[in-house]
Amino acid sequence: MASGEMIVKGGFIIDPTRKIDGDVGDVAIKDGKIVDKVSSSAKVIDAKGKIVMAGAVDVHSHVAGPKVNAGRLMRPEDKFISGVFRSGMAQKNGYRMESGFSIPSVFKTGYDYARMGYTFVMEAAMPPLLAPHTHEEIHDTPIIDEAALPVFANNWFVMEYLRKGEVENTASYIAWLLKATKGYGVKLVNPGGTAAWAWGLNCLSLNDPVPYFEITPAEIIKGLIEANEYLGLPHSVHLHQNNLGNPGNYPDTIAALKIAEGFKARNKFGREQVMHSTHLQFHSYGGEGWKDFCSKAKEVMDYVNKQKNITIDLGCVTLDETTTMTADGPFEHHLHSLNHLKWTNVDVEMETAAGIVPYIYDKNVTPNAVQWATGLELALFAKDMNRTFITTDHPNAGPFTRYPRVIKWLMSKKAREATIATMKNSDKMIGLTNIHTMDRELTLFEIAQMTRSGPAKCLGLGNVYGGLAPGMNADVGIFDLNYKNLPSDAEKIETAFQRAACFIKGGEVIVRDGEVVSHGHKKTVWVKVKMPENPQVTRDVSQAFTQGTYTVDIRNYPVREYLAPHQSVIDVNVEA
Amino acid sequence: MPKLIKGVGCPYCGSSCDDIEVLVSDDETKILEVHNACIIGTNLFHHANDPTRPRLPRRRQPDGSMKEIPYDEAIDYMAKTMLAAKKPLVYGFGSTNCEGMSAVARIAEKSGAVLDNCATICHGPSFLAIFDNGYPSCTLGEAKNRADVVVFWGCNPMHAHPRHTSRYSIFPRGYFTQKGQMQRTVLCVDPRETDTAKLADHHLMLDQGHDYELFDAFRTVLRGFEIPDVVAGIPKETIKKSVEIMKNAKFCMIFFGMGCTHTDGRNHNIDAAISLTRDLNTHTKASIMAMRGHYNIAGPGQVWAWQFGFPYCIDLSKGTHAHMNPGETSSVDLAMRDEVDCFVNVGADAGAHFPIQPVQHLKKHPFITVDPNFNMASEISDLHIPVRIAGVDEPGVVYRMDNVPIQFRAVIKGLPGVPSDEELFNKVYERMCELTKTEPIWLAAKEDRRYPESEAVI
Amino acid sequence: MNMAKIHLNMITQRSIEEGAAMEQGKTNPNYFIACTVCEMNPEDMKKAGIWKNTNVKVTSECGTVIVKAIEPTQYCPPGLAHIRQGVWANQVVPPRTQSTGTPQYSGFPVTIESAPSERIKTALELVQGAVGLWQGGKI
Amino acid sequence: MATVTLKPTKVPELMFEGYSITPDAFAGKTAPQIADLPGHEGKFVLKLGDFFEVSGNGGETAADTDIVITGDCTRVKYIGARMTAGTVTVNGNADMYVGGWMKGGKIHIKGNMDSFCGIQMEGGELLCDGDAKNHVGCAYRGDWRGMKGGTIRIKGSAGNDIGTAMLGGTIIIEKNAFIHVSTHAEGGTVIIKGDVEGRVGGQMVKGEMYVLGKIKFMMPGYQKVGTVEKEVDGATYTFDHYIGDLGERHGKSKGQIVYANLYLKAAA
Repeated sequence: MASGEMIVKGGFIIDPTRKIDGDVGDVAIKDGKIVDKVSSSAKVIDAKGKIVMAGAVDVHSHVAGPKVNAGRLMRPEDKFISGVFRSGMAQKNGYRMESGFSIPSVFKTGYDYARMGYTFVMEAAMPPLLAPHTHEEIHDTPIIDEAALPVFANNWFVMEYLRKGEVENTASYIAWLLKATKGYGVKLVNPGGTAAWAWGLNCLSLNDPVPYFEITPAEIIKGLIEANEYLGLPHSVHLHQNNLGNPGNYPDTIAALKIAEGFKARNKFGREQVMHSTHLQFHSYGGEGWKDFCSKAKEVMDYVNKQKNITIDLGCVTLDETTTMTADGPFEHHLHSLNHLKWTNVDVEMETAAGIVPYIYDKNVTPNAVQWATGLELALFAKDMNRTFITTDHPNAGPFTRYPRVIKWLMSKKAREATIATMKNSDKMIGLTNIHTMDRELTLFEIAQMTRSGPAKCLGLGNVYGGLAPGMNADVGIFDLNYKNLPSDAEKIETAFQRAACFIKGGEVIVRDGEVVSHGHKKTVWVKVKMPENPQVTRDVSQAFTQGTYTVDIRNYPVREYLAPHQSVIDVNVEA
Repeated sequence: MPKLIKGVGCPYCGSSCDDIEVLVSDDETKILEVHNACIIGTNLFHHANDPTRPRLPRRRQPDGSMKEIPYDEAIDYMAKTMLAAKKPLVYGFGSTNCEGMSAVARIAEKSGAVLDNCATICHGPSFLAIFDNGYPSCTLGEAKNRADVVVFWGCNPMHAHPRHTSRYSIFPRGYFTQKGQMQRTVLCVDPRETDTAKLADHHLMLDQGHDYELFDAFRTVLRGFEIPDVVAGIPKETIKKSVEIMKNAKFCMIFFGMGCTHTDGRNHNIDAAISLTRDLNTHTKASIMAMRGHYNIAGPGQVWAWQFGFPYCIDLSKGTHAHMNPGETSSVDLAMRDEVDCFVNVGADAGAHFPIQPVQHLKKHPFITVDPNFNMASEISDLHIPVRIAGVDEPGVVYRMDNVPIQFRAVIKGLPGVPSDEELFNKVYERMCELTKTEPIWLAAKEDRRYPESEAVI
Repeated sequence: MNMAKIHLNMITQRSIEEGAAMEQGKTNPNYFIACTVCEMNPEDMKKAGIWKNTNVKVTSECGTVIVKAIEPTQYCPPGLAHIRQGVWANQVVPPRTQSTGTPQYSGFPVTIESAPSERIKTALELVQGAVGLWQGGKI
Repeated sequence: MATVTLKPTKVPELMFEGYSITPDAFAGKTAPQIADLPGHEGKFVLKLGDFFEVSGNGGETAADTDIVITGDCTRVKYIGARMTAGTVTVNGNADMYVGGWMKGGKIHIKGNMDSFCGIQMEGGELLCDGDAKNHVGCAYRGDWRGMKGGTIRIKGSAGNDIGTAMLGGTIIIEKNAFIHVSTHAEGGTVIIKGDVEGRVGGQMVKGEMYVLGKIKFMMPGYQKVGTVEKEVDGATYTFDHYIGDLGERHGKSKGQIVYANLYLKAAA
């Protein structure tokens, strides 16, 4: 953490946490925090004519861990395509080598996020058994603060307890596993479906029973919401729904969202939602097949707009060649059978699975064009931008380095139309979506809600990230956009957000003129629940190891301290 | 009082058994007894007691003899030699922890080296197949808990992975396989009747080198087409019966080894095996796994993939980007083509395990070995730097053959003054930075490395 | 003296004897004992006039090595020979990789002939000898 | 037309990465400027002039530029890689990646070539009077998009992995090939005028193969469907027609399943 004083002077400040929208002002920094004022000897950073926002927060991104790395490993051509190396915005000497496009190396991941002014990234799926791997990668990722969500919804303990209706035991198990894996919260991926995949099956609807475990996806979702709120964790359950990616899946999506009805957030971290539904784009489709595959973003958002206790992120398709990867094992197998590209699968004993398939989102293929429109429509139909976050489900719908492009599309109808104009089947796509009729252009304030204040609050981190109020982390991004006079050429919006004019993290200047100038001080954030010991859960867990259902020793399972650098531990106290 | 340490990981084969119990002397300097390990693992732990283990670097003298030198001098020599070389080759890592692999990457980047590991002469072709065709795999617990059909293709775990069959694949009683071996049908495909083949229910003794054709026959039968009467020496009926067994499995697990990677076609044999596994998944559940050789040989593949995007054969000489193309950037090809001018052998024995000709080529240039023990490479090196033994007197993360990270612990105290791989490489890196007048880049790594003795958390 | 030769297909693979001995050290006598054997089918031995447990000379496209012919510890069909992986095997393994990086450790043609009076060299003698460092004497 | 002549003056100690040796890089440059073009030897960036004596200026465009290398380039990689037009002639051997990713123009190697020549080629002509090692006209590791167009003609023999993951274009091997022809291919044509050890068309989805000699080991996934007469490289032969790889997936066209075709010259 940098000591000393600094002042960001004269920029257009955009801070939804304080409802500041473009006022010209200063941001004062001392000892890594934002403060009311600093002395006249503070280092001055000129932000005149530029916008000033808090460091951005990514609520859902696959950046570290076994499946991300399996994706890197299986795709040499992601580094070297058609005889050309893709090291992107690579740094000059003095920095670690950068490589990869859709699944960048850890060094490139840290540098690229920093260049875009991101300060915190949530790794969206950590298989508990492989948690040391996830932490090793987080350890090697420069600059950005990171946390990881262990996956729970296909975990044998969870399914056993919930089948018997044992919410408290489920909660105790969650507490133990968060501690053992240094995890942040409760991730659900294709509840029940991934467990079924261990036998080559799936659960496409919420009421399909999970083989052997005699429980349904709906029961798993409901039970984990109850357990999450019993513990009062900073984040809500983080749900990747069943039936992802299939035509006509939107009624299942709304049915799953409805499970949240009647629950109220119970926590001390300012979080209001009880369910975060992630990459909603993949779950908002109509049609019976690929021929009439269409956007149902409006129908889904009509429901989301009414329900205050739900947050969502978009999962925007960016029309790139990318790499899909998810703990939704059966989906990846299905996808492979559609595009016949190489397929990697990793089933993890007792816990989860993962699949990886390269995918080319081709703007000239109508379903891909519809997916592109669907993601953007979700945002354009949203009423509360503080509950709607920008993601690409990196790298599934596109690499995170395309966030600036997504912002461009959201802020400029002209930019959207320009992209539509390049599509071979644009008329067809227009008929299957709403995008062409939508005139809405999001404001910078709304973008700040979607990338700063909103996700920070959703994660229960609203007191440290996502705003510029005194006391918060001194994470400040300065972007070369004139609030009073936005460029008519929307490309300039993309350029401005791609490379921050300046990015300060923890009071240190990390990026200047789009180039990384410091490695900063990254943190690993995790949640430690303090609660009375639950002898039943203790016994159940140790039996799974001693009786050999697991193939590792329990002593070697928990992530050791040294693997997680600069820990920032969030304590949660649960009374007996 | 001697101390019994439980849950110890075995630093020998890719099974990475972590149920070993080691009895160590009161002062934690001697290993007294080793329980649960196979004979190879047991010998490995006991070998760490060897009083002749090197404690100081040795530098070759003009008369051909070796002379002990201080570590600082060795570090200086290694830093200068690598910086001066046009293209150094850093190879090995069969017995190094991931912390060491991460640290060496910094040196390789700094000196514009090629970074390669033992996979290059072992399961490298499996990587090539994974690049081309993916890898539908699982953790070993899935095999143990579910697999009712197990296929060993070109591998011989009874010799190469002695406890694999009892811990994971043939004998253990898993959650859905309570009857253990009784519940499993075992197929073995091998040109010899190996000890693993003797354990199998069906042994397909194929003509050596024709695995690819046999895989193709399996796939053709699986799609309902006819095949010739005999393929690769195996009668059609045997092939059909084997395919039926695999297709009717609830969970079919295929393990493959050097019989696929060391023979004609190399990667294509595995590529075809992966295709077969994928095809089987339209009928049932099937999974495939490489029988990786060393306890942490999956480690460099993981560490370097997250750092550079490639698991092995990584040419960092351009400085701006990494380039990988086995056949060009692979150790043996680089050696045979005289494409490198400095060789660093780390935690492996290129002297014994490369064919002798590439060793002769590499020996034309400076040759450095970093290894806890004397071996063939150290005995032809210009410089041998001893380090601690990862998994014996040095803890760290290792990746089992199924890529499950296991946090190994140290069971005895390291020899005084002998650094870990990571410490050594960090010092070499610091020296390189001094020599080139550049700032070292540590990220979070160096300041945070400490290995607390952490016991069970439950 | 029998001048017969036999052409076989050679594979070099791991064995537990080799692994167990290697972990005692490559200069340990057990490593020598474990790795200096060529397993071949008795039929093939007969054809080439090789007595079991006597030394043979194995020649490949890239070198020769003296090892001891033994009956297979794991059944080897006629036509196939096996030297356990290690220093001796690697004197004859062709370094050609088919541009994959991995040498031809298994499946290469060799000629095997009886050489009862030839001496089996030690690991160190072979490796140091190959690079001009062998000074004789120590193991 | 302008001809630039490179006369080798020094054998590189390690391999020299001659990625600048293309008509595209030479076009519009004078001889001294060409001698100043970069190339790597290990981690060091050297100049073409360090290894070649350059005479003659480049033409205005790549198409107007002919490069003649008057001697041996056994230790020079990437000759003509990524070129789009013009010609390159080497009076000797060349190392890896000759004509890799090339889009147009013509390369003539009068000696032998090493591996990975014509890798992911898209167009143009690559002619080699001698032998080629492995991976002729193959894909880069992991890429499913192999050679897309153009012609590679090897007058001698080639090793393994010919046309792996090929999508289009033609590869002609006038003598023998070892193993793995058109593995994983989804298009293109490979013609082998001599014998092949085996593994012809494994995992192949679509495309054509012609073998005028013998195949020692046939893939079990190929089935003979008839005998046809076909013209190959200017001569007509009777072929046994096989389809396959029956073990692999196949698409449909107009309701018909499309297989890969192997034409093996019928025994006289």
